[in-house]
Amino acid sequence: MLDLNHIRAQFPILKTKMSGKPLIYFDNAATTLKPQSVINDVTRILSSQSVNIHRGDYQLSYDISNEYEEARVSVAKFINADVNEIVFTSGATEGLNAIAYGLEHHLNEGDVILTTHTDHASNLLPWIEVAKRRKAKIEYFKLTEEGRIDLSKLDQALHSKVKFITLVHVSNVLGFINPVEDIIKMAHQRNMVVILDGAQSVAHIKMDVKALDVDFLAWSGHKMCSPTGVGVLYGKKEWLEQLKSIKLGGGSNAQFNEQGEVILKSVPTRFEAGTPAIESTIALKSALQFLDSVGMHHIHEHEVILKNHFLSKIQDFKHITVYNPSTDTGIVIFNVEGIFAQDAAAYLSSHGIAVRAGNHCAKLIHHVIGVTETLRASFYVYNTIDEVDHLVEVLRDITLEKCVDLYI
Amino acid sequence: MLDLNHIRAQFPILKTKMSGKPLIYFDNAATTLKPQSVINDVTRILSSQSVNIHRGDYQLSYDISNEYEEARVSVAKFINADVNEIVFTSGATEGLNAIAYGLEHHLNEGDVILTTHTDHASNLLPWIEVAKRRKAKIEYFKLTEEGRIDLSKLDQALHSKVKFITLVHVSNVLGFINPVEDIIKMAHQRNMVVILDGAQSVAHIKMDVKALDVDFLAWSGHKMCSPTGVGVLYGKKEWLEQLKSIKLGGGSNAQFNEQGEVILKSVPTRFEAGTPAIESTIALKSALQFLDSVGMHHIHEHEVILKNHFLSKIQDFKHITVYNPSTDTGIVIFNVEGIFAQDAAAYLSSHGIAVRAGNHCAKLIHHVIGVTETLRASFYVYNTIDEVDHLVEVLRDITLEKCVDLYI
Amino acid sequence: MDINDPQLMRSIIMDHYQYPRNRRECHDHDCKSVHMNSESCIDDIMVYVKLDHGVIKDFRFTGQACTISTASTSILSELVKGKTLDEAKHIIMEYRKMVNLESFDAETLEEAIAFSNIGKQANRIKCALIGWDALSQIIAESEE
Amino acid sequence: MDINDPQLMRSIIMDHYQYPRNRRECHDHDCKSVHMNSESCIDDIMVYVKLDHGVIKDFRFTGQACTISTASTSILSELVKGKTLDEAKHIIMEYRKMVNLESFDAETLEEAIAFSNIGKQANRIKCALIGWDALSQIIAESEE
Ligand SMILES: Cc1ncc(COP(=O)(O)O)c(C=O)c1O
Ligand SMILES: Cc1ncc(COP(=O)(O)O)c(C=O)c1O
Repeated sequence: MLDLNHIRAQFPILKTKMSGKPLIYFDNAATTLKPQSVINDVTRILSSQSVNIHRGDYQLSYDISNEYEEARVSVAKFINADVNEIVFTSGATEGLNAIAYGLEHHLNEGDVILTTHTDHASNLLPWIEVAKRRKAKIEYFKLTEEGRIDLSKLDQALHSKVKFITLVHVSNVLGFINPVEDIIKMAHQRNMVVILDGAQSVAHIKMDVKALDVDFLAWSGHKMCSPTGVGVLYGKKEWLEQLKSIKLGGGSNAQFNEQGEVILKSVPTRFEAGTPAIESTIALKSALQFLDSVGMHHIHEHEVILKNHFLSKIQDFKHITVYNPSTDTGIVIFNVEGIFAQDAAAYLSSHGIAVRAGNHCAKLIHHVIGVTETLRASFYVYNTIDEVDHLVEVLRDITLEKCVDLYI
Repeated sequence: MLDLNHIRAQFPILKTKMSGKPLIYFDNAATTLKPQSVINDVTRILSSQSVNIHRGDYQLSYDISNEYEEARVSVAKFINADVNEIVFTSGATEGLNAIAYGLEHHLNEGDVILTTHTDHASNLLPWIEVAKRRKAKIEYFKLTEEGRIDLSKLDQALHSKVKFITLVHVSNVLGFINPVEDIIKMAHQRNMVVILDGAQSVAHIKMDVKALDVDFLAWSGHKMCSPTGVGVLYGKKEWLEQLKSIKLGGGSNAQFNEQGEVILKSVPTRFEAGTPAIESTIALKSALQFLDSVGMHHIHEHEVILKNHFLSKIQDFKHITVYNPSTDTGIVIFNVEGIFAQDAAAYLSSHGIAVRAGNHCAKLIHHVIGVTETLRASFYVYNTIDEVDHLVEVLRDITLEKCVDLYI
Repeated sequence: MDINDPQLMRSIIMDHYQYPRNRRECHDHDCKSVHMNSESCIDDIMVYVKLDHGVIKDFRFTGQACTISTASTSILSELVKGKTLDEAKHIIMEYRKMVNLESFDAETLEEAIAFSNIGKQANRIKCALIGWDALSQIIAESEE
Repeated sequence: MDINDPQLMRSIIMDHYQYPRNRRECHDHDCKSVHMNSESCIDDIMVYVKLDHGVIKDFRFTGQACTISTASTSILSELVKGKTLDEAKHIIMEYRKMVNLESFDAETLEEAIAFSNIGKQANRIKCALIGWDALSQIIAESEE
């Protein structure tokens, strides 16, 4: 069991209130809270080391450049990659766009990109765009009734026209862990490239890119206890070198001349044009230290305990429909009968509870669950059974009248 | 005159030391220091409001979304734009790339993009790339001997093939303020679009996009007292609507379906896919308040006073060559005879003085000044005459022996 | 109607949410439509308005929306059907005053007074305005 | 040579910086070249090496570089010309030890001992290694 007091003490926001009630934060799939060590990094840098990186012209700049590179080393270790396979981005969305646009030149007419209906707009839209431009096609994995990738149809799905497979590792709506080991193995036998959207996985389950043998992986720091503005794009060295850099500028080039001849720097520097989010990137290292101090295995276990507790407590509630009862992670989506998701969320907010309402940016998800708008509670390492119980109690008594009463 | 004690008291880093000496920070063109109000914003948000924006599902999220939009209002006021003409980016480099790639579809074979040899890689490289792809051509303004745009050649430069004019407003190497009013006026008479790289101007001289009538303007927050990770892309409404959004994902689309039909949200939301740098963006508002509290006019005046003082003090130093003696701003580039720029910078660092050495990412600049590597001192609002005097004293006595002695 | 009777106000909102009036599409060629979705609200509604010689002949809407959006749009539909543009603009103006917690003419707003306290819940104001903004937009465009 | 004589050490570095040895291009077809530029250093140098039957026949370099890079590469050029690859590798190894502030064989390094304290200036270590890294790379490639 986790030492939750010790963990919670590290998150100052957990001492605050919302609507006058102690904050119960269950919107972890949107973003996670930040531990004091991460906050301290940012404050320290802004207060006493706020200089630019990438040059050792003076001591402060040298020191902060070093810290920036140390963050890269930490990230590499965290996912078992080589340090020059780690590109810092502004977030998962930038990383996923960089992959799609950066691989665009490999696409020919008729090529197929395989993805899922549960994927996030940040992974689907860039591919829809490049597919249009290259006259390539998007296809979707066949799903089982509950929304899992149908492994029995894998052989069919990975037909000879498929070039890239891009999919969410853990769905931010259904909470399912996709069977990426099987997919990657079969894909590589057929010379296909596999890209994972790790926005909901890297902070929740142990990730080993070498063992997984995945070609690309992108995620956001803010969903793993870091500040906003930073993300990571991992690519196997040989694939990063095949990726066209789509953001060009200061720091990315070794040389260029009037004739338009440009020599880019080597990987990964080539992809990091311009001044990055220095404080946020450096703070990522402290975030990883926090996660390591708890242990990724324990984090996942804890989420599952909370989720199971929640599901068992509400299973008799006739007015609640859960759309992903077999979720593998701390993500649960549900609705209250007769109450629009946002109204229910607002009611929970009045009790200090933060959950998300909407389509969660996975706009094809209605193909799977039949509805577009749901409530999402997503649990993380600092959440407690007591907090879940509180949610259960509020849900037990929720009525449309009570929701409407907030406004009259 | 500025109340420098009051100003300096707001920047905690000015109380620190480098190499055991009080820090004298003259690398302001690389990035500026951060006032306490900005640091406080970031710390506050990370400590008690670190939730995601763009949804009012619960109170905290609603509040932080509002603060984010208030930052947009502040920026709009600061440059006299409409609020829906302000797009938040991760920095000048992303903004400038977004413009070049976003306008790419307007380029036809033979079209000309006009720019300068003094422009920054972050503005030149994206245009070099899209020009290649569209078989368009890059041309360069004719410069006077000292490196200013030659107004007498303007008529010739803006010939009928020119479609886009993209240039640095204030050169980060030469410190010249380009005559953008004249260029914009003439360009608009000829139906050309003008894009300004405002990285070195918006934090230094009063900017009024309506008066200037500029079509696009991009810059970085970190060069105007904000944290890193945030920048601004301004575009006239009608031109923003012509800009193709190149980063797609969550938040940027209103709707999309399996057939690949995508409806993007309206401007500027369409350009802000994914979770942005929330803390940094909100802190931008406090940075603007700080700048307003001093007054942009006074800031520019102060920089010019420091620069003039510096130039007059070193004018008799035979061992110092200044490459931009008529600089309009606080940016001065120079070399010490017989000492490579980086060695001189390291020596200054050992005296607590931060200056930059190198080509400053303006890699075509040697066409103008004849050398590739220089030292750059760039002054800002919190710098003092005393600090400049200290730099002068250290430069008076610098020798190659002393530089080498640091290492033996 | 007694604005101080919370039970009455609540029942108006619930009734219009559960049984929204005029919720159906309109594809007549003389039906102007506008698609509204707000950043701070997951609402996504279409508003259809048929104008004829300065009179609102029909007002319909469709889409997924919260209680506040649905009920306020439903009430609006009943309020403005058959009214002249000037009358509709007056109603909208009074409603906006109410939502901004200014003094307003309760008479004019009829059942819409159920939202007289929505202004205290800043995060839902946009929901209470979504249909009304749509109508304002259509009226403005018709007058261009 | 007395490693504790700062004047001597300084004069070695200055001499090699001001009058670098073997600073010229080599475009012979049997001259391998490698372009080095480091993130933390504005140095930008080309190193040219001619190998013949396991012996370094020639070592040249060109480019813009700081005192440390220029002098250390110039000293290297003199040290390794005419040496076998094994001898060169030994010299490089000892130099790396020195730069990492480990104990090393001063005899082997000759004038290169002028950089015996560079390891204390972490921000310039890369400069002191730039030419040496280039040679290591060329040797490694030749042995593949
Ligand atoms: C003139 C100019 N343009 C663009 C940039 C790029 O800014 P950033 O690194 O913040 O993206 C800089 C900063 O070095 C600059 O000085
Ligand atoms: C599965 C998934 N992919 C991508 C993203 C986009 O992440 P970001 O908004 O940090 O760019 C998210 C976050 O909502 C997500 O859940």
